[in-house]
Amino acid sequence: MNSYEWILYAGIAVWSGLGLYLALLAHKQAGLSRRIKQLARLMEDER
Amino acid sequence: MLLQLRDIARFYGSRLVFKGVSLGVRRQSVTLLAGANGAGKSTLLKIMAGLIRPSAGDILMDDGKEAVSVGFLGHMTFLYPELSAMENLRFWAKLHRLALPLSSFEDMLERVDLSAFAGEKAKSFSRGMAQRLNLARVFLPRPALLLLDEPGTGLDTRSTAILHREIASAKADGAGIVWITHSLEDDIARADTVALLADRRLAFSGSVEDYKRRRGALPTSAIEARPDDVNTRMAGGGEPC
Amino acid sequence: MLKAALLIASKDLRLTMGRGSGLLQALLLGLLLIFVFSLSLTPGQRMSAQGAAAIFWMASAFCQVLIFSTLYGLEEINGQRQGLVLAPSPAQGVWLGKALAGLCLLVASQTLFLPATIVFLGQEISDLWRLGLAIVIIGDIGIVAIGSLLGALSQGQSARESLLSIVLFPLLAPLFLGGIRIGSAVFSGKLSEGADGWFGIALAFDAIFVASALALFPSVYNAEE
Amino acid sequence: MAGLYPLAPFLALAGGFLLAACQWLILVYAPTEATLGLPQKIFYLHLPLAWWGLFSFFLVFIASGAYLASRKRFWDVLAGAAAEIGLALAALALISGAIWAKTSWGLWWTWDARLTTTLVMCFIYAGYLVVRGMDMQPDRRARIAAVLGIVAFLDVPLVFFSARLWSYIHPPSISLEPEMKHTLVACIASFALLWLGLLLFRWRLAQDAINLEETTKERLMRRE
Repeated sequence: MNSYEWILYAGIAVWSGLGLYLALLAHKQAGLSRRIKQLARLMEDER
Repeated sequence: MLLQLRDIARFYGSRLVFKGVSLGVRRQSVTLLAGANGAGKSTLLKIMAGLIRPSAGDILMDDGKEAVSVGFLGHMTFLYPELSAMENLRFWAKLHRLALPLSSFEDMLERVDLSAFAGEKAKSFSRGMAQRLNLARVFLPRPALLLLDEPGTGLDTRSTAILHREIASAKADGAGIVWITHSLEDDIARADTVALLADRRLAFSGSVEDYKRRRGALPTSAIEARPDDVNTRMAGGGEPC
Repeated sequence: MLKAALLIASKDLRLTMGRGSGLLQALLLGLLLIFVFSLSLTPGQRMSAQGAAAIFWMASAFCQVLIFSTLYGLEEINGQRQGLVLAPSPAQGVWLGKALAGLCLLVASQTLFLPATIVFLGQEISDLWRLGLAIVIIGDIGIVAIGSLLGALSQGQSARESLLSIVLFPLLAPLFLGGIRIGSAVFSGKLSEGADGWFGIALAFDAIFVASALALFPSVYNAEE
Repeated sequence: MAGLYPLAPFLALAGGFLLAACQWLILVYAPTEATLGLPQKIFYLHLPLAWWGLFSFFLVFIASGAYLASRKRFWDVLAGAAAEIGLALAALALISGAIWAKTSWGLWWTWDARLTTTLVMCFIYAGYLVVRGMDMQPDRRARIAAVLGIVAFLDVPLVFFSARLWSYIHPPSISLEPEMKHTLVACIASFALLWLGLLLFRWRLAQDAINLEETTKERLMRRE
């Protein structure tokens, strides 16, 4: 394992970590905005 | 005015307990606070004591002059099971910075008919005895504002007489008393003003005479409050009443 | 505030010293930890000075978590917390009272942990013991300062001991490092670098966390369920 | 903060572009360090992560203080968002730090003061997030989290100094040639945009969660 590969692995590890975290946030965001729209529609019918 | 509530509202999580509650408590007066289970009587009392913060509105103590000494008697007895009756009483008195001779503690225990149990540990007390010790704890420091949450629970007729006598003597000393009751009709004789919590609002607030005149027009849910209605409490998801 | 604190501390000590509910449990946990770690030694083998010091401080920390969980638990039995919040003295009095009671109980427990460490982990005390005594006192003050603050914070929650530990232990890292380094010097008799660096950190720790506990305690300890 | 939100996609794009440029800088422009050799280049990635992780925790500290002073929900939400991002960045800094330690000293973990501090910070703020995750009354939880946010940050310098006193290994202070300094500054600066984008995104998520809660509360009140 010469040092060049280490830099590659470090890079991969960090960027995939960040990517994973972003994907998790995007997933939660989608779920939340869907539920907010649902609620807004519900309140419209009740008005 | 000893205590002034202006437009008080409170949420329990995302549920509204009450809003728009404005109420004044004068010195040397007994105010009865009534309402159905879950109307928020205890919550309002805790707000008056400063134990919890209102979600909206504000509270003024003694028109803002100096701090008012508060006596609070809640559903809980504040007793340390491993301490004796006398030790419990002395601890709470010292916490309220009362330097009283032993005799005044003995007199107080005498008045609540507990002098025979002064040395007994509180954990061996019955519900009635614990409540009487709780009464002693609240009435001993002679606070200016007395907040009592269903003080009569667990008391037999003789102990209830003790409660009424203590309330009368505290009023005579000039204390302002707010008393949550489940039996409005029986206690009304000892009160000056009445406040009714119903449908998340203050349905009525005024003198006893006004109340008697307008009793017919008031929402029935407030008046026919059944004590410890277990099924409504369960249905209500155990929120505070 | 001090009178209220002393009143609360004496009441708590009387209650926990009573039928050994709180103190005994915390003491047994610490002693058990030391004993279990002694099993890691082959008979006759002695643990390294640093290992023994680490175990001594770990036993103290776990014991202290139980102490504060018990001390604050006393106020939850019949809603006494509301009574304490309603008292005329400032809320910090409760923090100081619990901290003082916790300090006494912790020092009492440590007077048993030390001989247990010496016996079970095969250590002896060198002539640097004065340093050890100083770091124990200074360290304990820091531990009870944070322990009392966080003990209040975790009341009324489920599994509050574990919550208290996972939040408290990393915060105590600076004290642990200092305590272990000075402790191993006491057991081994040699100290590589000067002790003043460690005492400087420990005293700074105490000052920072006593001050922040006094400032932050009221917003943590009130009657909101 | 709400006004900034539409900026998030541009920030993320700009950040991504700048960071790509930085990769080029690191690999080509910055000379290989004499003593440590090529693996030293992980440093250009490790340092911004650690720096912006620490900055996030500083933001949690400020937001916690502001919440206790003003009791505005905004600060509590910001503290929560910053703490989560800080923990993510600090964890990544730990991973890259471990890899760097492995290449330059041959062992995964060294008692290097900075690495130890980052590790202890990860534990502290993981505990902080556990407390935030518990279901209590929102304002009680916010108050407890605020106290923790303040106490946690006050502990960081103490952890750093005690770890430095503790560890025998003092990493060789590498002298940074000018090109290295430029690369380092460029990396840290470009990471700022990514950090801000991340924070906005996470803050937005937390704000939506509250909007959902508020609208349910409003719907309940209107139907009473």
